Amino acid sequence: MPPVDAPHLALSVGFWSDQFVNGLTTGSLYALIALGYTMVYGVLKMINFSHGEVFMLGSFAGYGVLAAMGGDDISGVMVAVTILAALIGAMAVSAGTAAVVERIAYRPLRNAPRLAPLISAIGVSIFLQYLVLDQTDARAKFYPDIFPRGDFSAGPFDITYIQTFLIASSLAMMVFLYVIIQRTRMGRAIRAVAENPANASLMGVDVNRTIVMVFVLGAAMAGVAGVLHGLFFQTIRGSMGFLPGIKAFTAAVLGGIGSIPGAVAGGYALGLAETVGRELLNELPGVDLGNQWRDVIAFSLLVTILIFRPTGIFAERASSRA
Amino acid sequence: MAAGALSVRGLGMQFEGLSALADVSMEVPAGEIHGLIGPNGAGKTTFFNCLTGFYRPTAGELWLDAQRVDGLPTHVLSALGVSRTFQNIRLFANMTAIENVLVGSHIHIGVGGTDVLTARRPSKYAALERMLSLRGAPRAALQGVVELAGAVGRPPAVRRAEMEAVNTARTLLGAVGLAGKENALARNLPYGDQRRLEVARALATRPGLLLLDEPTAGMNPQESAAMVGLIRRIRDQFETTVVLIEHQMRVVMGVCERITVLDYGRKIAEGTPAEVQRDTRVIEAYLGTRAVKEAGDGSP
Amino acid sequence: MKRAYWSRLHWLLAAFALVAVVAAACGGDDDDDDTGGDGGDVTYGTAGFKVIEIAAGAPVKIGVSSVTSGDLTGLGQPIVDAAILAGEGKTIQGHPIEWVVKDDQCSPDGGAAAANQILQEGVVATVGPICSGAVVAAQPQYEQAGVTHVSPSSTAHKPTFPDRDQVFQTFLRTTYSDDIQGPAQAKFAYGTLQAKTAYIVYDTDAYGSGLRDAFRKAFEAEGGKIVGTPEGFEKKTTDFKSIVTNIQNAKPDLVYFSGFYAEATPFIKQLRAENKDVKFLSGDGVKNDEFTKGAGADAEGAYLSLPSPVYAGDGYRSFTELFEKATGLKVDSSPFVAESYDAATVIITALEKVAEKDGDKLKIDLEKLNEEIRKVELDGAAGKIKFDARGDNVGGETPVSLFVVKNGAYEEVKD
Amino acid sequence: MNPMRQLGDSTVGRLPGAARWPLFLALVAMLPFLLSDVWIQMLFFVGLFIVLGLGLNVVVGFAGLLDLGYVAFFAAGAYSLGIMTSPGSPFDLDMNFWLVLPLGVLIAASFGVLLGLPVLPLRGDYLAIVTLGFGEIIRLFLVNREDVTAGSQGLSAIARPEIGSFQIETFTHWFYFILIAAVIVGFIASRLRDSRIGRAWEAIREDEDVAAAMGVNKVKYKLMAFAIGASVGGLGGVLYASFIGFINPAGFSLQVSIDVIAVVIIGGMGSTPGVILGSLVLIGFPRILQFKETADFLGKFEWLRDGLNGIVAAFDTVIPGSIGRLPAASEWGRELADDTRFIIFGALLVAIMVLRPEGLVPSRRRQLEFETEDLPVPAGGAA
Repeated sequence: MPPVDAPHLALSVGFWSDQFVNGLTTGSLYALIALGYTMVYGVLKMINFSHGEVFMLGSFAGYGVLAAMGGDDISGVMVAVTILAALIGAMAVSAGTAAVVERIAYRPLRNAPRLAPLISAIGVSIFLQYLVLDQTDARAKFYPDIFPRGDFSAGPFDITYIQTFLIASSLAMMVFLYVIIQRTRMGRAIRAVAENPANASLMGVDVNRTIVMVFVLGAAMAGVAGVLHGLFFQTIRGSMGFLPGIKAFTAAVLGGIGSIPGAVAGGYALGLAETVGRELLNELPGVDLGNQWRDVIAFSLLVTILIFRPTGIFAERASSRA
Repeated sequence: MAAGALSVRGLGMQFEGLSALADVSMEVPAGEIHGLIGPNGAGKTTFFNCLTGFYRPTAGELWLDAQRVDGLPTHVLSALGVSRTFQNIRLFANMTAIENVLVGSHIHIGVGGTDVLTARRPSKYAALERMLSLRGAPRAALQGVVELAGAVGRPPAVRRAEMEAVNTARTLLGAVGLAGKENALARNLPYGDQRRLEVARALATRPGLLLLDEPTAGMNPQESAAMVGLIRRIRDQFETTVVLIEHQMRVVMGVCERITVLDYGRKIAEGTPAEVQRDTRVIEAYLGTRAVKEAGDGSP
Repeated sequence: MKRAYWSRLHWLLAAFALVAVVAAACGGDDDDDDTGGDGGDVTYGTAGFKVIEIAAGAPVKIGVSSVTSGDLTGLGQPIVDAAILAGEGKTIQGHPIEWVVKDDQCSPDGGAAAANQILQEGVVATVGPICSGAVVAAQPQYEQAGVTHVSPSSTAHKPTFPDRDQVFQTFLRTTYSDDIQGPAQAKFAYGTLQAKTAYIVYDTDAYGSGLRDAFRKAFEAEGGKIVGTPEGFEKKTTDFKSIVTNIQNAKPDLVYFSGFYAEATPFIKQLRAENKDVKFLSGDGVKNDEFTKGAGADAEGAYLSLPSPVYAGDGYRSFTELFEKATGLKVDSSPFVAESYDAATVIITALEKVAEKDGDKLKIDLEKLNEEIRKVELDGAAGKIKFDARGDNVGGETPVSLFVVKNGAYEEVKD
Repeated sequence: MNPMRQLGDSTVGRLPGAARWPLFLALVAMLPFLLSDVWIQMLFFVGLFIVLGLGLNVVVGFAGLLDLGYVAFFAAGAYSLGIMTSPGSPFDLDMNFWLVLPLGVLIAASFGVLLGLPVLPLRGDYLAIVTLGFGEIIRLFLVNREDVTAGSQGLSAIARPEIGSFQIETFTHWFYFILIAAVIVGFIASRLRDSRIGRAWEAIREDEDVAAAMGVNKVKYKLMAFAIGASVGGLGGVLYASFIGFINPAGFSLQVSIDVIAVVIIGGMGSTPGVILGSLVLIGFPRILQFKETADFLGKFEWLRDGLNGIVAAFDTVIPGSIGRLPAASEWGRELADDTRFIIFGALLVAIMVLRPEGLVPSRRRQLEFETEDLPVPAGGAA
């Protein structure tokens, strides 16, 4: 489609701040999902291709909980209670799926050539996606519209309640995860296994259990992202996992795969690149990129980063690339 | 290829702030068998990795005869005559013995493939340079097409080259004592044979400088003695300079004409075996606090 | 000698590349624009009509090419069910009707494969394919076999204005093409809604981009102005926030959405969260109950068009009753089911006239069947049906009807 | 299998082996006389995926590079033909099929080189993801650069090949056409595998650092593998576009890449019979399930369905309404070919990786037949 309106847009401060908030919102979701990729990669040096589907299952689990607790009729205090229940339900389902998948499809391949687990993961991804498509007759489901509307204003920024909730809860989850990794016994075990599984096992760490924990923690984050996605964008379907999955992987790579703060930073960076970045490109003369080029931006970023700086733009030390 | 002289000037290698090699200089004249010894973690294998382009040295220069070679890609170094074996045997496990050797003679099987010699030492912006190197693309593409056409069409010249390579490979296998085992998968060979196969593969590249990383590791005294004989024979027969890392002092003293001693990434001594044995710093490094540990480990 | 040989090859390659570049550059500027909507001069290709004989007691076979697997099953299966309903309790001179249902996966190679399977079974006509991509890929095969195929839901420009010179004689459709819906929407937007500027949001697939082109052309012809960059989205997109911000910035009178309800629902929710006033107009891909149910209060005031007259006739009422009883689905929630019922009805009606008894056998001349189907005029479940020479349905006097969402229900708008 | 088989000393080696392929091909060439059009059309697609599989096999099986964006090259070939021959193309060049065929292959190959040049130094899984991203970029480009590709509206009436006045038109013609293409590609692939180049690929796959230390230019040979794979992908694309006559971007999704990868992996990486079997299982079988013949055949198992439904009914009386009944036996094929197909497909990929990573028909480990007085050849397990 050729450009229509040559000087692109008369841009205001409000426009940019709105796009910034949009970028942050999307970025929060990418960041949450990216955590799962980055943790698994950090420990197993493996791209868990099915992580996007784990996210999708979380979304459906949350939907199930919300629907069971009354759907559109929920109001008042019950809104908070149900959302909490949905989050917990989603975390449980996602984590459970990831644990089972790890046991069946990944653990037997731990010493196989590097490509074997990747292909197995693609298989899992297809399996889960079509299982859900089959169960839902490939129809979209709509999250109940129960979240209170309205927005906060701070200077040029207008942030709706739901956006605030989404950004805040994803940040909270990330901090929670960071504390687990840095401060608990389990976190130490995870870091030890990531450093060197053989040594960790010599030091008495149960490597298998730790790896399952890594999958479970990452999946729980993806489950939360699934519910937040549902609450915010409202439409969910069996095939929804692929694109956010691959973009979250991009985010993880962007931030330096293997690094937890990196995944978070990468998520926000990608979210902003897709929104603010695209509009900035549109400010260039002769450039007029519609929304349809958004994914191209994300994929180009992925390709470029992997080629020129496979350690990520935020990683200060060159290590995790094997 | 005639034996090559190696000159190392102020070589240094740092990993994330950790210094593995610092200011190492040495001269190995053509045709010498040179030993490289030192306690575990002294930087011997790192030194080899720098020499073969696995690592890019962070300081210093490497010269092979009259050419500066540090920072060149591995395959170019190989083409220039640097070949090696590995401490923890790295054969192509799922290929047969003769195929392993044939890979070694890769660039000597004639179809195209001369471009390796013109490769430049890359700077910091390697990825960018790869994009810019497109100027040479038409020639490279043409060479590629020639090579592919040769492989598919298999004209007499290519057949001849292959047959020659096969014959050479057989000779090499015979020379290291693997005659009759051409078709065995590398991973099915006994340990000693695997070591010898690595040597044959390294020789197939027609090296001017052969780097042997603990060639007798894990061998019994008889096998070790045979390896010593083999190393001497190789030097004489194939006209190559040999640098070897070795832990068994009997081997080192028996075969090496000169020895360099590394400790904590620095050169602490150099000289003939007799000189080195008398050097106090060497004795200290070996018999000092870590001597007990060394003995306990055996040869790693 | 070797050197000379290779350098010659070198030149040959270079010359080859040059030819390619020049050829590409030359071809660049002549643009053929065949988007004219006239059904005027039409030349047909050669269709391979045959005469089919059906043995005593054997069924008359009719094909159905639709989607019965994957993402679009929800669209395809009700269309199959509706077509089959049209044959319920009917026989062709005592011969039962058998439906040959094949999955075309809504894709070109699926369409071609399904066509082949359907044709192999000796069908006399086919309902479908339902997706334009599958139609275009399958048309040559049906044409070659002389089997008339009536699509209930392919709305693209291409099936009746093919890239090749001749029009396909065996293709017809009971739905209306984008070339009719787009202009009607534009007229409604510019005239009735008084929208002088419009912002376009479209699904990048064949349906979305096709309708977008039809609307845009007509809207600009009316005198309207498209503002901002037309924003495309891939199917399954849920995040429209960035587009909404751009809409806010461009301040259009109207947002034109060319796509399906699954994306329209999150889109309008995100739009209304920021902007309560801008008018929203969309087409048949959105107008169904899933949209009003999913978007709830945010759907209020949305304008939607359907490329068919308002369903009101007896045909519609009886079909609705039949369909809802048989499938448990609401007619309004499944697009193109009435058209599918009509497509099957058209075929059966023509069959009844054309089929000839020959002893205890039944003879069906496919050429006569094609002629008869083209001549059919019918008050169907989706309105009046009459075909033009290209196979487009021109039966409806006001073939496009417009609705506004009020209190969660669709209410017709008359201009 | 071995580098030297055709070279001099081993013509005596295995005559039956040498005769196996011609015999197989002769049998395959008879198929059009035995089967109806529907089957031949199915076999065309099987053949197409054999061609694609053989091409990708060079990249994945020989050189060990996982390419998840193979569809990009397939699309490059298909759109080369589409854009240059379709009357609906924005350029309307109306070129001849035979002219575009090499051009399409060349264009696809240059895509391969252009992509490969920067990404090949990357390892395994990173390469997989970059190629996946590249494949998606190409698809999005096809969708959105409507001024070049006609976008989602697609290109139809694409040229078909003519030889003199003879037009390749019927399914049977196409069947032989794709058969010839597959034989040529298979021949080239096997010649390459048995050459110095193939050995270099194998060495890179085994241990690329050591391969480099032995003088193998990693980037060059990876690039070569990529270019060969891409050319074959392009060839497949040209043939596909011409056969089907109509292309639009929806046909060039990630699913195609995954299908081809699966064909290679399920059959057995590096193995030609593996690719053939993989294509039959993954591409042919789901189509066969939908055929009338299959329905007729399964219809004979109505008794089995009755029996099973009896068991189901028994359960149902214990827990009412818990499970549905099985559909008619003749419908089983179709039911299986619907969504269940992908569920099985996913599970199959996992199962193969976990239980039999070498594939169903692994490439037999080269057993060199040198005429040397010989140690017994060790039992060659596959990689």
